[in-house]
Amino acid sequence: MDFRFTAEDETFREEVRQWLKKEIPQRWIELDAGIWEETEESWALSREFQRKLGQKGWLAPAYPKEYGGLEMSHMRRLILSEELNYNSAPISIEAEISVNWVGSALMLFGTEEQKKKYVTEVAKGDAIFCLGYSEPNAGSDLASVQTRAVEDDDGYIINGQKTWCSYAHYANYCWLGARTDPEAPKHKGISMFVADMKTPGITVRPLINILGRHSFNEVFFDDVRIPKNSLIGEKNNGWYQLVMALDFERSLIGTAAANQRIIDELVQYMIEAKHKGESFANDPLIKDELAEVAVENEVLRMMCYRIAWMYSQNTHPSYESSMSLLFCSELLRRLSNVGMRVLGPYGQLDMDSKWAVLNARIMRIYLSALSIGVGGGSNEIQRNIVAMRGLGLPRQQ
Amino acid sequence: MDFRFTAEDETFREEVRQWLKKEIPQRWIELDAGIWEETEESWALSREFQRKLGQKGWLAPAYPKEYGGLEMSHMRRLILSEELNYNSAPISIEAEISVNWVGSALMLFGTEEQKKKYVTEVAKGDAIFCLGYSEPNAGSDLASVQTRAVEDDDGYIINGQKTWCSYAHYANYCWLGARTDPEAPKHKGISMFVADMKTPGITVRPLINILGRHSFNEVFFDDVRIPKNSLIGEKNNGWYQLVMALDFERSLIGTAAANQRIIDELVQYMIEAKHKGESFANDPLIKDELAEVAVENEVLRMMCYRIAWMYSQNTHPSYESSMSLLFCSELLRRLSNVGMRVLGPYGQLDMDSKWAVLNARIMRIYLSALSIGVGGGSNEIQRNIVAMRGLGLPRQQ
Amino acid sequence: MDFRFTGQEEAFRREVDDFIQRELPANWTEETLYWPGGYGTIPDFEEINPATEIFRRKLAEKGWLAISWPEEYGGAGRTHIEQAIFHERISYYRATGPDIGTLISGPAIMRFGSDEMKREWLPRIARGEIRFWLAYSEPNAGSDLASIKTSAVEDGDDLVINGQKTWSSGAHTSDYAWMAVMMDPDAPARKGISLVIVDNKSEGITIRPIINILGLHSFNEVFFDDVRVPQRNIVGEKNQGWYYLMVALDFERLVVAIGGMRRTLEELIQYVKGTSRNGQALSCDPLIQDKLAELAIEIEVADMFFWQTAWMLDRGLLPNIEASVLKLATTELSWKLANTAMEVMGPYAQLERGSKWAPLGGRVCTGYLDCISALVGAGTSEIQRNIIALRGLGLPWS
Amino acid sequence: MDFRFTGQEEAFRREVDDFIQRELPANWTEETLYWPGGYGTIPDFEEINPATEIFRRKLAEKGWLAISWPEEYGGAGRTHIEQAIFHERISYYRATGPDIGTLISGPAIMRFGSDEMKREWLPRIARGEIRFWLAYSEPNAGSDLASIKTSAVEDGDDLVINGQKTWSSGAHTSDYAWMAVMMDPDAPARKGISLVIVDNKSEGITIRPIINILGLHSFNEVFFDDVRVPQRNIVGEKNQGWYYLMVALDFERLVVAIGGMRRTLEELIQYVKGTSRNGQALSCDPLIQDKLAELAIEIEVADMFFWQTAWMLDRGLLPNIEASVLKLATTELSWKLANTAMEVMGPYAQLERGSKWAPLGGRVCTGYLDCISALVGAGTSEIQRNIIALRGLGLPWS
Repeated sequence: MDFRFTAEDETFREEVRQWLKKEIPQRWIELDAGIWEETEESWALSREFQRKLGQKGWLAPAYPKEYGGLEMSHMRRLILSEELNYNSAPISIEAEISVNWVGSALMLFGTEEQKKKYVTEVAKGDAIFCLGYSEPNAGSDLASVQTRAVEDDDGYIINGQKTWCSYAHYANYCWLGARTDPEAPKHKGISMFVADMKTPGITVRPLINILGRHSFNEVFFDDVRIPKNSLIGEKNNGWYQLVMALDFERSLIGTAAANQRIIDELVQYMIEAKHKGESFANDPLIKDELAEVAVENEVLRMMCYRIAWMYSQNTHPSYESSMSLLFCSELLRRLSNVGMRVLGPYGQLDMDSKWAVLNARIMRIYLSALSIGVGGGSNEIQRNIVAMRGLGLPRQQ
Repeated sequence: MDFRFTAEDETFREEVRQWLKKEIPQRWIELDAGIWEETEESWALSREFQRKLGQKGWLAPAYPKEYGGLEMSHMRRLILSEELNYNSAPISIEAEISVNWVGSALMLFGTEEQKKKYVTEVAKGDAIFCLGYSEPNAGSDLASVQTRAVEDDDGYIINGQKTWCSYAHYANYCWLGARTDPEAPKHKGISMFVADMKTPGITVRPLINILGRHSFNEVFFDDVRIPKNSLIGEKNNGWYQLVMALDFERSLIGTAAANQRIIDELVQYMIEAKHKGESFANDPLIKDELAEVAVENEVLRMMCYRIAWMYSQNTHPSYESSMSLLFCSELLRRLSNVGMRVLGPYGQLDMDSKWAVLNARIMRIYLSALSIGVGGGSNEIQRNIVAMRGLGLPRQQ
Repeated sequence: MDFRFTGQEEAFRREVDDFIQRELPANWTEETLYWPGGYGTIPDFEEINPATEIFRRKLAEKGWLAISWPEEYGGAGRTHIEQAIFHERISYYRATGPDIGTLISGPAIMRFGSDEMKREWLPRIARGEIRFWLAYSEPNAGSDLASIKTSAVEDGDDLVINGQKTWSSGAHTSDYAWMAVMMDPDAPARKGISLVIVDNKSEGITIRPIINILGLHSFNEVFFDDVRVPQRNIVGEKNQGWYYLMVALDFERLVVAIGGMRRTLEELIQYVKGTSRNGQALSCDPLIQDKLAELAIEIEVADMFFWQTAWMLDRGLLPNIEASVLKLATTELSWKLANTAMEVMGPYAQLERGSKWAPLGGRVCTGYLDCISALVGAGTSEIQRNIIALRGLGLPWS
Repeated sequence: MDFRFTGQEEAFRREVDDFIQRELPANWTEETLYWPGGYGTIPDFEEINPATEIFRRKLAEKGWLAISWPEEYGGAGRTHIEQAIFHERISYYRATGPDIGTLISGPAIMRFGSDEMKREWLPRIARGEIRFWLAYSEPNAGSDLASIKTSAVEDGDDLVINGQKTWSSGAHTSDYAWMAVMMDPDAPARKGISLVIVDNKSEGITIRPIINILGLHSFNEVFFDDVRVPQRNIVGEKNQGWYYLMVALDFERLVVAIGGMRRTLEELIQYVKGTSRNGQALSCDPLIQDKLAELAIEIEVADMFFWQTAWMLDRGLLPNIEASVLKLATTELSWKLANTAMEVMGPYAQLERGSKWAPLGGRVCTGYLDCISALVGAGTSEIQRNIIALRGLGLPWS
């Protein structure tokens, strides 16, 4: 057993830090746009930064070199991700999804031609995918997709509606699940496509989120015609392909690193506030809660390290991912609530107020905590996976 | 609205207090046997006390006068119960069950002859019933009763096994559910009987409880022959009779009063311990938790008052009882845990230790907290009743 | 003991209910963003929606802004139970009406003010002519009222005030500050505070907005620069302000949005009954049922304390523990309601009003943001627990 | 980074596992009442079951009572990771072996004692010849070690000790007290404490039993009446005891029953798989699944801290926060395991051992009683949280 990083790993971490110090634009730091908070300006900055990352091979470091990656080891990717997130580098969540979900799936199921085109574009930071999974009132289950794709001689004609498509209004492509065989049972008859967002018949409508920002969209497909080579992998086998690709989930190390930043800042705030006689900061209960959250974040980091290490040993995590996802979502909730209590009313001010503390980051984490583990009882699903795969209990009905 | 007791009610409360001061034997206070802790000596003392209560009509105060009661109002019974419990009077749980469950059911479904005999005996404190509901591995659901009662010309022949029969080794009668029609669906074909515990073929075997005491028993019925007039109410209709009778549940006011006694003693202990410099007692977290529990017990009392008041208005509580049961069981858990923390290691000593604090009562409440709301997911059942009857949500499968 | 309303109370409840249904602007209850227990939306909405001002004036005409005040001061001379009935209904319909003046300043003047002061202020408050804002909190003072630094120095018949208040909810839409000042800085912290009424139009007052978590203008910071106030505006005796504040806090607590909580739970129940996910009705999910049942129990508990507190006030008892309990129970409940709604409704609940997909007209989204304000507002949950331990159980202060 | 055991570690793990399975009395794992995290059963069971003494001697022969000590002192010269492997296996089989001497006194002597002291005591501890009991707690001192009152006065080559210790676990089955005394009552509390080894057979010592919550004799109160001890029995420097104690606490924390927790969870899972209630297998109940999944996660978390702490010790790092976290996580876990078992098993779990209906041989019943001892024992959860806030985050002490 060894809980250290190697000396080479530490050197790499230092290299990343130095590079980030140089490359993160001052303006980005001023804007401080968190998750779901992108504006036109911040989006442009993050796209530019991602291209720079792409040039270094750091945007999709795990990819084969021929597709723009560096074939980087799991542990090193973890370090990279930790530093990017601790330093709040301008990476949009959509870029991560494009690299880790879509790109990885394309690598598994795409033709050589598809890989050369899409995977390379993603790795260079030239293409952003939005996800076309969810549909209105269908919950989080891809198997209940209603959007239709009908094949004819020239290609496929898509009709239907998707929702919760984040950053669809900026995306180049949609990574789309559609039903190609309406007679087949629920889990069969679904296929995966790449649809160019500029194709006629695609309409994007904004859904304004809890921060008052435009991050989510509804996307309507109205007789959208896409070519034959838009199909990815086997026809009618999309659901199985996706289930396999789901394990390429974004590591939670980024969240852990971002949490660590918040915790460090909260601790600093409490120490300073105590000197100023702020009574919020003196409450022993709040202090204890903060300590507990700090420890739990340490646990989350270890969980992430272990999962990465399992990958590096060519072992596939099974219930371990669910465990860390569950742990992470509950931790985020607690962290944001403790943060709100540490800051008192100051925590409720948005960043444009001169009284805002820590750039209103806590308020924003309070909001973004929502995006993990809510909806469709997803925590319950994760717990069931732990029970099933980890403990060997029967599947729930 | 009026949250006061009437002046007459207050006079009655004072009368009860004075009487208890005189009648609770000194030896009983020394023994201080709580729930599930009866010994031969304490049992004898409590039987004697219950007879005295019976003579005053205070054992079954709600019963009609012709059966030994006083037809006392609901609010007054509440007061009586509060005082009995706050002062830890020698009432065994089995006496309460005999009066409130069995007696009340007999009053509804018994023949005049049966009422005259059993109900009067119960009200006078002359008869104790044990419950013959549960069977091994059947959970808490009476509908899965396997014990058989076969009718012949002379009466019924009982065969089977009951478990969790508290104080069956002292009881005069068993209040027995048995299957009289094995072909009928689950909820039909069950009948209720009164079986004299001295009948040949009944064997009682002890189950030693967590306190190391003998309170529970297994009761075996081996060709036990009981007369025709042992049947209570309609044959094969026992399950429905019981469901109706279940609402005669013991009010939780007794628990609330007993809790209040504990809280008062814990507060006193904390104040004294602070003077002695005991660090356990200075912890602000523990103090806050105790305060919270004290408030919650106030809530429990109010809930009980309201339920009693509803009865006095001839309204039948529906989900309100489940609500208070749920609230009570969670409160008891918290109270006992807070108590253990207040006392530190002293809380872990049994009453025969000279270092024991508050007569080891906290440890015993920590144990007796177990008997409410555990097993067979009974808290879940109560929550479902609230959801169904209180909120109008559908029944769970 | 009697848990029923009397005939008179029942009749009053019907009267209030009818009145609100008749006079409240159409669809108000569905459209307002107000979340029970949150502080963030009200002043703003009053400012931008003139309909609420009309509604308020109608309430004033009936004497309902000051239900439990004597008629000679413009009140309706009713009981606190009746006042509670009124508040319960008002909050059930998410209507506005009662405010700082009717709930805090008025009762305090009635209890501690001189006859002259009563005659000067009470009728105007009861008629809804003037509005107050609470000028307690100061920067860097946390939630401890004893650390007030804004000074008031006697100068002839006047006081001269210097200092700064913050988190001043609705200062920009009010007429007078109900203000705590330090008159005797040499005295122990709690014996140098006075309460005084300050006209917003006085020279030397500057009000600057603070935009809250909802993006709305409800908070302000207010600067006092040699502001002169006549000494007769001091409430009761000078240097007794700390004591008055503590008592006033107890009265304030009765104004919890118990009706709004119940309403929101009803809407949540409607939502789970009417919504399916992956083909199964949400109302059948045992985990969701459990959560809603827990909420129902907690609302029931808060409800009991609510009526008991009103009843105690009618009997001249000072409900200090009960009031702390009520505050504690309802602020945490507000938070739990919002969080449960978020969990049950999933991502839809994160949509702002205006989206056709936003359930409950976007109220859950607002509520999640707004409920945090009560939790960390003046008198945090921790402080409430300490008050209960100290006053309720007689435990030593830690 | 490497989460695997090395080849050597893996081999050692197998060796330990084989040894325990071979040498532990038959059925011991099923029959012992020991609950992971509880303190209440061990001394008593050692006293009444001679088989454990035989097992302990066999461990000593292999040098496993002092795995990580240098061989010159009778240890096995192995790493802390290997020591952790050993402890994990021992607790998985609910076996005994390591005790106060090997876990606390020995490492402290190694770190702070003179060479003479090391030679005198370490080999005897490693060979399992002598046993120690912890003489820290005193009546009315709560959990604060700084308030020690038992005095030790220098008199020629001796110390003369007067005072009383309490909660002395296993004092009646041990040979020596590992004792904290106050040598300089004029110094600040934490600078007058010394550590000293006292022979149980010294004149003036009286040991009286305290019967614990399980009805077993594990605690004692011990009186010291002019007890004479040679000054060379002082550990390290005099008046440095407080510092030594704090460091020793950090070592002690590694001895958490992580294997026992996992074992108990495995048994709970077996139970729900094999038990039906009202015709449905408990293992299918979603609420039960949730509870077990939560337990599994918490055990996983404790497990990580366990191995990390061992690893830090091997690298010469002092794991003080990690150790506090580990203590906190495992004591609360012990409590949760017992409570979850009680909920899942229903009334059957309340039956004492001996009943054929008692699941897990009555261990749950014992565990529910025993787990509370760790929660309120030396270094309560609240104190651990404070240590984490103070040492881990650098927050000011409240």
